[in-house]
Amino acid sequence: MTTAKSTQTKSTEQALGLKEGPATRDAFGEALRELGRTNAKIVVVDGDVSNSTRTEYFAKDFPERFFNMGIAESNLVSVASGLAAAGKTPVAASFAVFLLCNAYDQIRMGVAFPKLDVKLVGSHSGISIGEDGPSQMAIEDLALATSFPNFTVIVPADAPSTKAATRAMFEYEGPVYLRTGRPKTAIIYANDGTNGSTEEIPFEIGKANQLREGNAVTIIACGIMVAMALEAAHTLSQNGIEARVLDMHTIKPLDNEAVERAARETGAIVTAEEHLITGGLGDAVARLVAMRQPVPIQFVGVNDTYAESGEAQALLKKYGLTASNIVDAAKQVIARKS
Amino acid sequence: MTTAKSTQTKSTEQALGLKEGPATRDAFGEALRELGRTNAKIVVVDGDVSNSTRTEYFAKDFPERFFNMGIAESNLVSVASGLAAAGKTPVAASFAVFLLCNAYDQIRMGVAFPKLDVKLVGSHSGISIGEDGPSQMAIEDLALATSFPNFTVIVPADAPSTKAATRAMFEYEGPVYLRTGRPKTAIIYANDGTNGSTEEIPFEIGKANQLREGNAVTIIACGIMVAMALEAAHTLSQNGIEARVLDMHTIKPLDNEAVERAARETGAIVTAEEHLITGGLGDAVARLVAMRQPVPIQFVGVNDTYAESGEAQALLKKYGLTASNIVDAAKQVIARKS
Amino acid sequence: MPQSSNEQVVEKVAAVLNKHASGANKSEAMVPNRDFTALQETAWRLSREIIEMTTKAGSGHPSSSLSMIDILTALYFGGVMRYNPQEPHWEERDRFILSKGHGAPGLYAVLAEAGYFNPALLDTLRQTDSPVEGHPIMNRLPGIEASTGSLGQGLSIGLGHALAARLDKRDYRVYVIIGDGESDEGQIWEAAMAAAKYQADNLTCILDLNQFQQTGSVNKVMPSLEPVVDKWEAFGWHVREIDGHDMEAVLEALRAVKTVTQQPQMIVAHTLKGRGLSPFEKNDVNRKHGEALKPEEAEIALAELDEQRTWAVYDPAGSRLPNNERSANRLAKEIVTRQGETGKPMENKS
Amino acid sequence: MPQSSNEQVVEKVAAVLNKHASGANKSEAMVPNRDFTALQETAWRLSREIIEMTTKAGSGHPSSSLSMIDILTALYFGGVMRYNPQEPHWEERDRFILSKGHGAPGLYAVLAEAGYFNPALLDTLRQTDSPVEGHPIMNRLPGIEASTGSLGQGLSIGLGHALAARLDKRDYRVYVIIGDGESDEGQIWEAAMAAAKYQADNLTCILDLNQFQQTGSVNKVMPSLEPVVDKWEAFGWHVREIDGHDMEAVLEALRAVKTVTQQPQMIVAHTLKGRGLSPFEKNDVNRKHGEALKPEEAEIALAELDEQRTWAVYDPAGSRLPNNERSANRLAKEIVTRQGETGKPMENKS
Ligand SMILES: Cc1ncc(C[n+]2csc(CCOP(=O)(O)OP(=O)(O)O)c2C)c(N)n1
Ligand SMILES: Cc1ncc(C[n+]2csc(CCOP(=O)(O)OP(=O)(O)O)c2C)c(N)n1
Ligand SMILES: [Mg+2]
Ligand SMILES: [Mg+2]
Repeated sequence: MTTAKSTQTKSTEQALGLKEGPATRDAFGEALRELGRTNAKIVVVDGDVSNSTRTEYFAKDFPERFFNMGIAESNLVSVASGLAAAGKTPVAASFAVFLLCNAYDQIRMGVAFPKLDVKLVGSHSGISIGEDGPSQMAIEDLALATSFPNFTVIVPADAPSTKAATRAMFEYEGPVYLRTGRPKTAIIYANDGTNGSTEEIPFEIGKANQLREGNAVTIIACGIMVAMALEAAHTLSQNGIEARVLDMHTIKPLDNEAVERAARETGAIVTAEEHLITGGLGDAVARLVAMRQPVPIQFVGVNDTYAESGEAQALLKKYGLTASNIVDAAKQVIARKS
Repeated sequence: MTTAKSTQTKSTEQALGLKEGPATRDAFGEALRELGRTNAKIVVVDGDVSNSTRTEYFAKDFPERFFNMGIAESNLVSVASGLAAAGKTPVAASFAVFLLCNAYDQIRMGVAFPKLDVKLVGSHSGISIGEDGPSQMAIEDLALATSFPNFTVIVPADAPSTKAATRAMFEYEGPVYLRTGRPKTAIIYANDGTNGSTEEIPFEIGKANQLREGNAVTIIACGIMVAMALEAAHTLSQNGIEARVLDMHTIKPLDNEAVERAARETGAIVTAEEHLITGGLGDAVARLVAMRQPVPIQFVGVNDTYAESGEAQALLKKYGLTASNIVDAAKQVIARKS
Repeated sequence: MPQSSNEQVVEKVAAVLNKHASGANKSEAMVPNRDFTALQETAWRLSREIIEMTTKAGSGHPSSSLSMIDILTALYFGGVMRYNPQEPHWEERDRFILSKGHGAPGLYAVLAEAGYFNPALLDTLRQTDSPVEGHPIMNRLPGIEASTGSLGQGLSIGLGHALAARLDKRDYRVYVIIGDGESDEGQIWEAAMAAAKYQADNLTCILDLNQFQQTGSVNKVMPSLEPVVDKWEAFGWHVREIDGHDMEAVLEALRAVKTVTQQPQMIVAHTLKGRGLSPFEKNDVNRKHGEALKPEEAEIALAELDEQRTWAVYDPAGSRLPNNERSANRLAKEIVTRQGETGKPMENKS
Repeated sequence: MPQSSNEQVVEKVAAVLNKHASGANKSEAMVPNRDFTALQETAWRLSREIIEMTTKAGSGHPSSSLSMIDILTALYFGGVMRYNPQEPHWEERDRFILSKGHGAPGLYAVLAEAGYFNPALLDTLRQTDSPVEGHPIMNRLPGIEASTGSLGQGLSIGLGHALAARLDKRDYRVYVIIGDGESDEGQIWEAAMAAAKYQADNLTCILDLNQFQQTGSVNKVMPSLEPVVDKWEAFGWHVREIDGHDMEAVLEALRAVKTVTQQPQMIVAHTLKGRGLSPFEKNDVNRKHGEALKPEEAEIALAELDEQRTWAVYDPAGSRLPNNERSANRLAKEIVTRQGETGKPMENKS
């Protein structure tokens, strides 16, 4: 394991005054531990990676409610299904790629189909895990998670909103997939009133947060791409282009109204996600737009390839996941407006 | 197992003069056996369901090249990966839902990533398997299969084109997913010159077959929905609406040109697939259209739910997968044309 | 989405659901404990129902249901499991999970008999709008504890329930039936290892060792399942081996394992796929697995069952069945040996 | 998509690929067979390289690489495997698959030593544009037979190769190393059962029983892995148990299993995660698994390795290492016992 480095370029932080914050997996781990105090129904099932997923914080405080199932993701998820059927609220945690890819059928039969109250939490999402390489990177987890009927799929953008998302996830009853990341992540939702946020982090499942107003184009992003979307909007603004920015933290159910409004009011959309272009946020947006208000879209994401080992920043650049890729996409899509 | 019944309504057959043909799994099984004679590299790995997938035909003629791995789909796929690395051309076969959902990670690591020459064949796709119920129905296999970089995903419409697809699949070198079905299926590509087909079944991977010309709307369909699309076009025509019909047998890589042309020339699209609306043909079309030529689309497919046991025809009706659903969708999408 | 519906079916279903919706009917735990003759009579009747409902439906898995029907009868009516059909979600209930979900008709027959729903519903097996599904679906039908049908998952789900019992300091027990073909699935062994780690002594698994899977005998498809007893012992389980059609042996084993501590328990039950009825003994993999009997075959099977119904007339005390040729109670071991001799020892060894 | 690139890395990689692209260099099979002292020297040098490359990279899994380095050394240089680094795809080659893919640095050190590529490339471990990936990726680097890193898959892939050998009537053998933590994965047991069915006697699996997985000792995370020898025997495998750092024992076992017929073979190798070097023995799960040593720790580890390098001076005949306190060759069994005593016997039993 390398020491997690931030994926934020210096420029983002400088341009926007964003501070570097903890990784979203850390924020999840802390929120889970806190919730464990008051919610006795929460139990955790992990697959020998609690020091990666950060369920170890919970495990330390509530050892009797923590189950390490070893490296056996299929069993892990089905055990969580049984615990939920017996009245518990289990968190099933592993690396995102192993949780979704190694236990898809167990989630289908044991969680999605019976709508059981299981919270799946996948850490190490995206290519920003860096050096461990493609076998450990989840770039298809959103395609898999959104394919489940009855599912809620959440991709928070920073540490504070991850805490809010974790709380919201337990207030909601039903199957949820929460995607967390490994690198340190810029803080977008500060509690100090900056960046348009108030004391309370705004977080409602299924409701996008509009972080910036603009009418030339809408950038719809999730996860670590939200900070980059803000940076891109800043750059575009310096070129006289005002972009709306939506933090689409819930991929399913999608905030149809916010997307439709964006299509109608800005006439062009860029989606940005740390995921394959196929099957994730971009496809959800494209589908809705085709049904409600057809407009041109450009998709920023990993383009139908597996990645490689490397330093996180370098990989994001190499695979086209930077603020400047978003800027380029925005310019292209604006040129295509009818 | 019930005796397989056709999913074709009487009306389709009558309206279009289509004859009922064998199930696509049967056609695959026969083509595989034939190819086995001349291509000694073909081996088959099945998971205790060769009488369902129809690899039993091959097994009977080439027992030494057939491996029954028992009910263990993960192992089955990785074994196929090893066989391919050692120079064989393995078919890895099971029910579509178990093959994709139980061995996703094995396909990712062992087939898609190294681009090995493994042919995955999933039978019992869709809800038209009927009585066995949702645990056995693949309605998410296309979402999973298209998520793999380097993959080719084929959904043939009838028995003759399944044979052609099977041959084409072995001529192509690289990972392929071929989706077959259980019910008897109307013959679209007859060898007798009817329905616009010639002696040779037209089948080229990645190239849609246009089955009907029209300029009011394009119906893009795959699998058993192609016959229904033809029926719908016939009905629409009687109402003075001329619909173009594309048999989009290859979902990945998509025939971008045919889709773009359809968007440009007909200005409205209906997609129809025996699959969740999410992640399959519809999303692939929506993405391409958003990138090239935004137009309204209506999606005919299973709408974010698991199905149930029942008679195939009744289920197709209940879950909205009939010619009349396509007709309705076409009318709606035409009304939305700008 | 549902746009059409089968009125008859919907009516029947409504009747069932009403029964449980009221919640007014709460009552004490039940541990039905029929006497030995009554148990045999029950297993006999349920066997008939399995054949009747699957033949009527035209599909279903009668042979897979029949091989475990004596075990299910013992579990639900032999003083083994406690439950309350009036209150299917009663928290103290023992749980039963049918991991080999395609044996659903057997489970449905038992649940109807136990009073979870009206037996009339069995007629709607596999019909659109009926909750009597091809494979069990939880929350669609009272008494179904898990959605199964994708093999390999039920034991893990059962372990989840067993761990929850421990957390809640409840003393309910969890029973899971798995298939011998199903044992090919790696998840079974993941669950086996994890259950041993957690010393889940409130978890009992019964292996329906009927010697056949979908495409042939276990001896042919996966001969290396044997030595199966050694496997489970090496995985840390308490293991017993019985004749799964010998009601006395089944009851004895199910009662005995309750006293085992710190270990989950595996009961390896030698059974006959189709319970020895001749239509299933045809040399045909589809008859052996997965196909319903045609009406004329069903008649033969039912007649054979009637022939077996000797206890009610001859043996009111309820001891073991006479050892006639067709008795489903002859020692399965014999059959096992017979199959071992005739089955090809290996395939595909080039 | 690749839009940026690391020029230095690209240059190094190009040099390697050129070497193999020509194809002009075809030659006979090699079965490198170094003498005993040379083998110890090799294992010693490769151990150094593992530490150096991972510390330089700032990540990687040195402890997981070190526990199996003696076994890898024996396989590649002890007269066991036949291969030709000039022709990595030579059809008659023996195959090696590292199922526990995170041990990649160990495999890379060996492949470079064997001549598959220039050892200079090891410096690019885990860098963008380098084929020396965090986990092995086939077709990116010569000598890598399978892409691994998602645990549990390598043995099945190995079985695929083994079956292909039989079909093609070739006599190559397949070797797979799996981890003890990895053995939690059900797919391992699926492969075990299938390999026994097919009597794959050309398949040898080595279990790197280093007693630790990611979050703690096996004894704590999955104590029910034991009795592991019984498990593999019950799954139909020929099993041997050795000290995985005793080069003589390793060689003897690898040679002996070649004569086994009709059964796949499992060599249970007792090893030390980190090969006994003190920085890995800290009471810290991250040092025990997955983390690279900091430069100052690496220096300590390298010094300890130097201390162990006694054979070159004292023991030219190449018999076993002297039994000093830090020798990686002390019987792993001792350690196993020690761990068994200190490890918490069970967790989460409420
Ligand atoms: C994961 C999975 N793979 C394949 C199947 C298809 N299938 C249904 S039943 C069956 C055979 C089961 O054999 P066994 O476990 O011995 O059950 P039996 O019917 O003999 O009791 C198979 C392969 C399935 N349901 N699930
Ligand atoms: C399917 C899967 N789940 C989880 C992981 C994360 N992981 C990487 S190494 C490891 C521990 C492996 O332990 P072991 O097999 O004992 O290998 P060792 O390092 O001890 O040799 C884990 C859990 C993984 N790589 N793959
Ligand atoms: Mg069986
Ligand atoms: Mg280990």
